[in-house]
Amino acid sequence: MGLGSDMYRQQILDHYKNPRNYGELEDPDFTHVGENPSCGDTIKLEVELDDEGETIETVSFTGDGCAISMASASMLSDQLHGMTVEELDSLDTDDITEMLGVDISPMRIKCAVLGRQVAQDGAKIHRGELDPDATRTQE
Amino acid sequence: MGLGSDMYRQQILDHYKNPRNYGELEDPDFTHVGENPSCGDTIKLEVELDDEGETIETVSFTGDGCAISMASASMLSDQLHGMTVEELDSLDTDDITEMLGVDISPMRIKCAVLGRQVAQDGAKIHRGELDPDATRTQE
Amino acid sequence: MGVQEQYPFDVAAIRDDFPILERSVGGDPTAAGQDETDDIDLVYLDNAATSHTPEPVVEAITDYYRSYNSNVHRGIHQLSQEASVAYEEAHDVVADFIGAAGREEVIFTKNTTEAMNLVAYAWGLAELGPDDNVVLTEMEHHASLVTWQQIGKKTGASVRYIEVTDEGTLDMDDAAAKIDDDTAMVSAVHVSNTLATVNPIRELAALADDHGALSFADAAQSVPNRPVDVDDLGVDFLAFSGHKMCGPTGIGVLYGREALLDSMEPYLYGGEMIRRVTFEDSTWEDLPWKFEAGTPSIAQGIGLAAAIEYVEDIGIERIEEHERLLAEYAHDRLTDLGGVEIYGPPGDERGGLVAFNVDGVHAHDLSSILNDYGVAVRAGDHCTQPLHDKLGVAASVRASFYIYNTVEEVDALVDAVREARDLFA
Amino acid sequence: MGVQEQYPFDVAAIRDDFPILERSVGGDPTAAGQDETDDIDLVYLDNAATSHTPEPVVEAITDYYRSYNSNVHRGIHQLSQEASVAYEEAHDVVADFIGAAGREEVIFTKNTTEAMNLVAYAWGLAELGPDDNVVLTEMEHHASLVTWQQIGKKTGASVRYIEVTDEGTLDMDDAAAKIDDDTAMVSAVHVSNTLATVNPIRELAALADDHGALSFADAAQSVPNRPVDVDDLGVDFLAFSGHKMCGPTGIGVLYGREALLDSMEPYLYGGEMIRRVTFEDSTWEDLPWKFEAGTPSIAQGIGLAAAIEYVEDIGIERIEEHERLLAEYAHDRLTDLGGVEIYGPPGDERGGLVAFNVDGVHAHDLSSILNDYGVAVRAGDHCTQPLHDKLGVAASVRASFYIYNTVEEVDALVDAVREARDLFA
Ligand SMILES: Cc1ncc(COP(=O)(O)O)c(C=O)c1O
Ligand SMILES: Cc1ncc(COP(=O)(O)O)c(C=O)c1O
Repeated sequence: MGLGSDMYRQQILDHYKNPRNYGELEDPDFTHVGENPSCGDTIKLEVELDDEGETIETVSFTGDGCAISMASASMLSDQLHGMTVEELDSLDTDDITEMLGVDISPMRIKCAVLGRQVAQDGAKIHRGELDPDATRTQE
Repeated sequence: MGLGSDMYRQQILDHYKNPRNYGELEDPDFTHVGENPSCGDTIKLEVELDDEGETIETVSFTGDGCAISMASASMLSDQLHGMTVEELDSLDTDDITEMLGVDISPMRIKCAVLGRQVAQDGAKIHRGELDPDATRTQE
Repeated sequence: MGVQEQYPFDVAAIRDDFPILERSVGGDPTAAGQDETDDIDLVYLDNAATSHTPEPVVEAITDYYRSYNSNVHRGIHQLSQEASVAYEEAHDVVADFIGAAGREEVIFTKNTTEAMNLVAYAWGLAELGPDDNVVLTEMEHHASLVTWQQIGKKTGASVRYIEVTDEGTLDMDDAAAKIDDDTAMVSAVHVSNTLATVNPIRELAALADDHGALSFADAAQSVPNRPVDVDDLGVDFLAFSGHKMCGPTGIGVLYGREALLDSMEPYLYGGEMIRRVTFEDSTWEDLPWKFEAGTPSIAQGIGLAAAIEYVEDIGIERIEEHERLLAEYAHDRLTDLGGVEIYGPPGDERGGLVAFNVDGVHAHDLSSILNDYGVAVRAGDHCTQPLHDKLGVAASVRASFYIYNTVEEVDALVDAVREARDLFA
Repeated sequence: MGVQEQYPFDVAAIRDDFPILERSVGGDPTAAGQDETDDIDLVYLDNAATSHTPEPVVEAITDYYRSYNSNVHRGIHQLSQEASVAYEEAHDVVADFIGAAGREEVIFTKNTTEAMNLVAYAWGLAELGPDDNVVLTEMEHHASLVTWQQIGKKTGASVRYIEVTDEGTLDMDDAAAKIDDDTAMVSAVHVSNTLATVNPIRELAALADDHGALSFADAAQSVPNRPVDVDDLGVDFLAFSGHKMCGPTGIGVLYGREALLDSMEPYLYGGEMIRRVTFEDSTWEDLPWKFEAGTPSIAQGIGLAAAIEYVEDIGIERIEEHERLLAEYAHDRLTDLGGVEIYGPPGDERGGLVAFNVDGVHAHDLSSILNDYGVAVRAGDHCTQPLHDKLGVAASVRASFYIYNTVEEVDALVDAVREARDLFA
């Protein structure tokens, strides 16, 4: 059958079934929770920075949601290790779909980018650039 | 040109230009005013009954409106002379179009039957069967 | 006897009226309509969201635009008369169809949602107060749940929800307890768009009546597929949408008892709904026009009448039977598959839809995978978030059937669900 | 140079897109569409009531129903994605067309009337009080006049009307006097549907702004036929209808400044407009969906986008010029006829319509007789009863022009008016 599960390549399913960096950190520099109300997806992300507060040293996440959002968060948590906060800020939707390595259908983009959004919002709140009450986790 | 003013046969125009029984009565048994707000047509009808209060002796009307409503009121005022109140009650739309002798297009029916409606409502109010405040002059 | 042999009408012939059923999917989801990259047969099982539109209805709409398009009510010229007659008679067709006394009781809105808001604003804002309560059910669609909840906040009226049992039916003892002398309105969904439960509207309306409350049936999922008679149900208000019953988008119906509608102040103000206007004040047109302000949805009203004629030609009892057949078959086959949780009552007691979840597969993933197999179902909360909360799930997948669906399409659904389950196993 | 030679585009080619213009009338006005008894050529001059619908728009609608009909927003399956993309992009097309910042500022309603009621309910009921006033004009359409009048009664706010001069223009001194620091809203019709006056919306919006009031332009008669840019006008809200600009019935637009719409509570409650719902409370979707409750008018929104593309292909400035040509020609010829009173400003300063009365002939009779000659005009108060009261007439006849109308059609109008005048002489 044609397209049969193109979005659900082995890598995605593997990250969904065996999420990397899943859990909580002892002493995170920032923690942020975001959700995608229309899907019911929720992700909590915790980040430890280096002493300068510029580079991401450790990341962990927990969450509940569809394979796309969970796999995307898992892959992202891998990628974030060693990234600068500046690099995190500049991640866009294309970077995420490239990371996932599959075409994400338009209605599932929200799921795919939820992890990135939570990470970026968390960093902004940490720097005091975003009011925690005003955060939106929808595109 | 085809239909050219079928509704406006000579008789209608004649009644419109020279309305019969136009004016006010000295001592009417009942008077009623009705209007057709969507058209702006207004008709005031005055009626004198015989001593038994059963037969219409004299009718007059005044009013303002389109040729169809005015001609129809004029013709009706002629016809009502000598009619019993019961006969008036039973006049229906077909009787009016028959009296007019032309096809009335559906959107003009309201105009054609305004005079009849005013006469019937007036009679009902006179007999105490209709609350003057509740009268409706639309179909 | 195979299920196909039990079809109450010629499903293949019906399908011929719906060209969209012939299309393929699988290609670019952002380009409207079929293109070369679409190479998988469509299996459309999202009818509770919206049904497709048969050719006679499409033609009624195009015929309007191509041959007698005109504004209604006030025009003396012939096109306007033709459009007015057709538009006004569409109200009569609806009245006949649902057993209303006449066009006075039939107000055209844009959808079910607006019909409910109309009553909530025109009746609710004026009549409700802090001592009143409005009784809904836990399985209400957001269209009534959010509306009454928010009108409750504006007026101080409280909102109560009749509980749903573990079997997915209404707890009628709870209904009897919650509907009391302070109840001003009982609004209940006739057929649940999530559980497929067919609710006892007649009993609820009688309960409401016993306590001097009004009753409102959300018939968005019942009028399309089973006989609905407002007199028989005994409701004061009832609402449904054209787009779920072979009609166009942009048209819905509010039925209301004439005396009640008469006593209500208008809701939307503007042209067509007035009798006399001065700078200082206004008076109102007769029913139903009093509630239809502005240029109405003329083509859509005429399209709805054509849809009703289409549905009546098939026969509404036969449609009910067809949906029951497919729903029961789908319920059985999905149950047999294993690892599938189906919400709502047993297969033979439900309307024509099945909402479910598959162990270990998120509803959105399931629906994406079904889409890859050409199977169109809905995934999400189906506008019943509080009910989903109660069911303990964020979302479910819903397959819903209509006149053109077949046993083979249910089989395609079940096969695709199996593939998805195995993929995630 | 004849007027025909000045046409800014190929009117004959345009007419080919409108099959309805080929039909005859004269027969049974209760049977929809053309039949054998229709034997007089149609001359359609009722465009201010509703315009006809060109084939590309009809095809956009049928294409939707035949190839990607589906409910929007929440669907993961391909049809729903195709419909969602098309429906959402229709908002972008509208935004571009009127110079709005983006789809957030474009709310689809069923017509202009609902757009005004939306603001009156969602903003007016919440913000207006007895100390406030709302300033309208004496030439308002009932859609805004009755709406603000009744919201005024509900909230205690007073309503003031800027006077119309004997020339049929707004008295701007009176505007400056009536708009004061207690003014909360100035709502004015852009092009009058009776007088054909083109009102100075920019100045009115600036006056409103000076006093901290909001401004609302009723653009039902301007967006179809002249360049309208919300930024350039400086208005806070603007509304128009699809059916007056080659689009389908059942679709209208409310433009609102994003910050303002953001600050407003929702109006209609239901599906598609919520973010999170519990039994106790709800939160709202982002703009514009927050104001589009329930299944929207999907086919109609897509049809409106097709209509805008059609209009833009012709060129909106050219359309304006064409209407001006015909209006001026009609104004001149009717004036020459004698015994005709035309309302509103001189021929070269008006929008594309002419409302008038003929000495000794009631407007309804005149329109009936014109209909006998195949000429479709509107007779009545055109939803401006108070203005008609001020003009001292119960009704008028209105001929209104659009892209497909010709000089020959104006001649047919004038000939028929002469016949009517002579009949009643
Ligand atoms: C100036 C004006 N405003 C508002 C409206 C109302 O438009 P609609 O009937 O489409 O709501 C009209 C048309 O009837 C109009 O001409
Ligand atoms: C039970 C129920 N009520 C109300 C609605 C709302 O219908 P609409 O979106 O046409 O207003 C729906 C459909 O979505 C429904 O299933």
